[in-house]
Amino acid sequence: MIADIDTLHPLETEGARLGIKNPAQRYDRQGERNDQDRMEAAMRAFAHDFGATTAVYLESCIHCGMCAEACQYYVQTDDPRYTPVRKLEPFKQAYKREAGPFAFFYRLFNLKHRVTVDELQEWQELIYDSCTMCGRCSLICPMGIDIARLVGQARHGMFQAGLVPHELWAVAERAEREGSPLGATPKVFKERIDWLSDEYDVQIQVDLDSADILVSMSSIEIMKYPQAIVATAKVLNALGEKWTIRLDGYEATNFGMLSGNAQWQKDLSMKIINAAVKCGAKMLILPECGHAYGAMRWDGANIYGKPLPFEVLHVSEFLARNLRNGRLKVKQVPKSVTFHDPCQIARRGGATQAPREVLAKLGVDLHEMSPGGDLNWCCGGGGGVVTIHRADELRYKVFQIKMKQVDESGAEMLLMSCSNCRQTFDDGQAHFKWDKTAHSLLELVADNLAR
Amino acid sequence: MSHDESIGESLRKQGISRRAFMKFCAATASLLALPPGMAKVMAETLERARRPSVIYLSYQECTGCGESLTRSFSPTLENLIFNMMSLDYYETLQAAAGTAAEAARKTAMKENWGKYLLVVDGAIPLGIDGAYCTIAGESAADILTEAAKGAAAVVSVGTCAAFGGIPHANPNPTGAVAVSAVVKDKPVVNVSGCPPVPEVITGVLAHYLTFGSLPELDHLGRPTVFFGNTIHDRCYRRPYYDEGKFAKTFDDEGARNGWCLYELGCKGPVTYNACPTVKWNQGTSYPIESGHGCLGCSEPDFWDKGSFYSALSTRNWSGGTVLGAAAAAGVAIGVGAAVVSRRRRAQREKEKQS
Amino acid sequence: MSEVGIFPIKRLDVPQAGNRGQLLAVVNEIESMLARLAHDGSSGSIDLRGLPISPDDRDHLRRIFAEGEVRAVIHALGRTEVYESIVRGVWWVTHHDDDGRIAAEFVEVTYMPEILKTPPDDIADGLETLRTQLPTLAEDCHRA
Amino acid sequence: MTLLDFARGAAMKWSIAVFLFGVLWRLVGVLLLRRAHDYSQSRGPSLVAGALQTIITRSWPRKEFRASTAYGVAISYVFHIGLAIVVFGFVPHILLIRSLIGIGWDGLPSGVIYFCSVVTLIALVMAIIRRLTHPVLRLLSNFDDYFSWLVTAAPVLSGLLVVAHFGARYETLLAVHILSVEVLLIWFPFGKLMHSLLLPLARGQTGAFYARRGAST
Repeated sequence: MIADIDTLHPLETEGARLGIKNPAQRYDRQGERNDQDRMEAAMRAFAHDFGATTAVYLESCIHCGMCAEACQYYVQTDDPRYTPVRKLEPFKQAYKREAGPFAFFYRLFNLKHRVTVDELQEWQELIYDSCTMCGRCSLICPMGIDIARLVGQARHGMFQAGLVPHELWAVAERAEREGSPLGATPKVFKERIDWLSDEYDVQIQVDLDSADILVSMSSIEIMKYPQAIVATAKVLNALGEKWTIRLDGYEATNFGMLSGNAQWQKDLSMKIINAAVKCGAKMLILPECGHAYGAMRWDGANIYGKPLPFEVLHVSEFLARNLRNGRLKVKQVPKSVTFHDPCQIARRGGATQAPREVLAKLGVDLHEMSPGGDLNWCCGGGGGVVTIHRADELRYKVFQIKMKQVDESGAEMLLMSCSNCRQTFDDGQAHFKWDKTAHSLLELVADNLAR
Repeated sequence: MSHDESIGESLRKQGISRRAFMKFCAATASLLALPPGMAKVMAETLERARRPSVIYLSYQECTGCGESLTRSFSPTLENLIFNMMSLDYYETLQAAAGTAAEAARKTAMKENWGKYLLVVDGAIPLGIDGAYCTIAGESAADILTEAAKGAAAVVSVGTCAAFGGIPHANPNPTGAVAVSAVVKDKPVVNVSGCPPVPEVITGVLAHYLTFGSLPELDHLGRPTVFFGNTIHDRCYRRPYYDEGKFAKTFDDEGARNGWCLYELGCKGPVTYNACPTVKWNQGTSYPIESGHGCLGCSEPDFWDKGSFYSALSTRNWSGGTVLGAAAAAGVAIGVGAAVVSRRRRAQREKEKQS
Repeated sequence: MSEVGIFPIKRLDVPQAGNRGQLLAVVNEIESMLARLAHDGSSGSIDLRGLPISPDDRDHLRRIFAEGEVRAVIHALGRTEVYESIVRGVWWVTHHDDDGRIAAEFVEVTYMPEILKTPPDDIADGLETLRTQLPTLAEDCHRA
Repeated sequence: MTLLDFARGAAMKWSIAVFLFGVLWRLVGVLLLRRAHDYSQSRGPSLVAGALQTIITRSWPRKEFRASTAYGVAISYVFHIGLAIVVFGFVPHILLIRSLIGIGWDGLPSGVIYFCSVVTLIALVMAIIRRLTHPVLRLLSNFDDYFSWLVTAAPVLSGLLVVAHFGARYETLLAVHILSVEVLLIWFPFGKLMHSLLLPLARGQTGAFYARRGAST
């Protein structure tokens, strides 16, 4: 099915995880440039983010170290290098020299030396491999510093310096070039849709000129969990909505954002926004993908430069709303279930209650993880980390927290509403030969629709 | 008066019994915080000692110190000490005047050269060559310098003599200085206070007579036995300080209850003197006991340390303008820093575009 | 409520802030002095002037060492009162000046306070005084 | 002029001037930087309420974090509360504050203050020991952390020495105590002590950020 996709950064299709093939040799400096050039580019990107909000955060840290206790990487390794706020060190250093109120003195007396390429190189692992931007640290910080957001900003400089882990850079580059990071080009997508509507006898609207609802998908779903497309269609058709998928704007993942390229982030988001505007959609449904929610629901309007002319809902929110108002009916599912909250949807997205409403309607016996909801532990695959091969060992270490949580919940079924989490779970399951399989909340609903 | 007879003989002549003398020694030893056994030693030593010559000079002063010292003229216990000395020159008390008085001083100095005790009260004006205070055509500084040459030791009585006191207070128009600023080569003991506690003066003299030396002194030249503790440490109102009970005004409930006067400006915590233990007027009371905070009169420059009625921990400066200017400058530079930072950012953006 | 001039005066029975810890220390010290006196006959003394104790505590001390069997008064530049307290061996010596104010005050732990003993020189004087009288007395007796 | 006169006079004036100057410089310099407008559709009812809520609730860790942070938080609480009691409860301090800004209040018994100072000092010592031994803190700490600790602990220690009359003459100790506070005032704007003023800002903007998203903080 995906035979004719681009081979510049070949996909790895065999494993449980979908991603770019592990390069034979590490190559984590993009482009042929001198160090000075890289530094200048990083500084320009950093400077872009030095607004008042960031400044207040960077001025406020009291080095109390509490964030370490919230971070899965520190908790699982006891390595102080993984202390979240320390991951910002070069960014902070640049701020003090370039933008802080005492920047003049920092430069004059060289109190904080210039950030060097070597430092950034060293920090590459900390900013990418060992941070999913899950935001637990942002919740423990007694000063209220939103460390996760700052890591996101720090990645901008890293990208401009050409210092991104290679696979993450490659998927982002593919997304920018092909419209999808993982080979789900419009052509591939269209083939999939045709095949799915045939196979499952479900009507999937494509490229309508006018629709109330625009549906976007994650390429992970398209390539690995195509059932999600079927499930979405089933639900929308059951509701009798006037909806569509548009091939000029369907890819909800945003590896531009995860890799740290603000321009690519914008390009990717604008495709969907333009598509929605074009078909006059009143609502955009985001797929089961965590960072897609952050990228569109919260960053979308800011990229657009004004409020979006449509509502943005995560599919779980959409389900909850329609179950609540009675338009959608489901059968009872007599099972015990535990739910994994995707960080970007729950903790950092604010849509924590929606899946619980859905689960309540399904009548399942919900066993919450401990801690669950807003303080749920990350699966370890977010923030693009799942794509980075050299981070695998570390990722498996932190995944053990997740396995323990799931096992301790004692539930029969493991649900989540993020396909990236889901592939991380699949990969972890394969690695540890674990007996728990991750399932999609959307698919469970679609499978149990009542007439 | 003969300097040859012993103190014991002299006292007997004045009808003072040995028991009376022992009583004096007991009281003095107590005053000097000597071990009680020392009273006996003191009595035996003084009994046989010669009466020393004392020359008492007064300069820029108010006679308060003299008043303090000689308030009572009957031979009481406190000033029995004067019966043990030969006070050969003291302008305030002596009968002689004019050239006769000066002659008495010169004679006493000559006869007891190197042995007499020089007591000084009042500050010494050095302005316009000492012309602000002259006696018989000689400046205070000159007389003092000459008198000090032949003295065994010098006792500066009162804060003016000890530290310059009120004449020295800002702006010090006469260039007044302490005795110790003029007398450099003789031991000087400072008995400060405005005026000093009389028993402190007699105590120092008794110590000198008994031991032939000056008592142990603190860094300001004051006898530690009297100036070793702060007023605050020995204050009977101290428990109220520790309990946090303070009089807020001079006639509030707290003042009537005898609470601590710290808030009313008492300088007790930084003032070293014997007031709370020796007290005044034969042990009647002392300022704090009478309801007024300590002024700190036994400390240098007590006159120039801000209001007597503002609490010790408060500021002793005014500087609204300085603070206002500092705040304004802070805001201005803050704005400047932000503007520079924004410009740098804009410039980076531009470079990025190009 | 009475008035002194224009100032209203309100009399309050305010207990002096006491410090019983100090009192206890003083009594303990007297106890050890007394023990020493009993053991090897050495006397001791406490100068009450130097004690930072409240008037209340002083009264309390007075009650513990209340007047016992012996009392003596010395007239020398003011009265000096000496008494042995009910705690025998503990003497209370108060020197007053001419105006009757207390000049010094001691608690002495001894067989007899020094001030009561006749100074040796006084004994010589006494002997002399007596001897000057003896010839006259002898003459008178003889005549009789 | 004695050391005490200097401490109560020129040193106090200029240290307060530096304090005001530096604090305003830093705050204004930070707050006047560009603040981007957020166009996303807010889920929360009130961003201000969210900001205020977080300013308060972030004062203690959420229950999930309590076990792992208890020791550090407890130490911080002890010395922060201790410092507050000592600074704002001791009568001589209150008198100083009143003489500076005209507002005063009743003080606490000195015994309470002494006790609190000792407890505060112990907590501060525990804090620095923790900083020197905990691998995370050791890695994070820089000059600012140690120096700020020093200028915070010094007034507490010197204050205790003043009341205990230990080590030097009272007025010298008092002068040293006042000077130690002045060093703190001078350092305040340039180091992490500024967190006391930045705290509501940082927490508030995070609170508003999360309130917009309808997420809990």
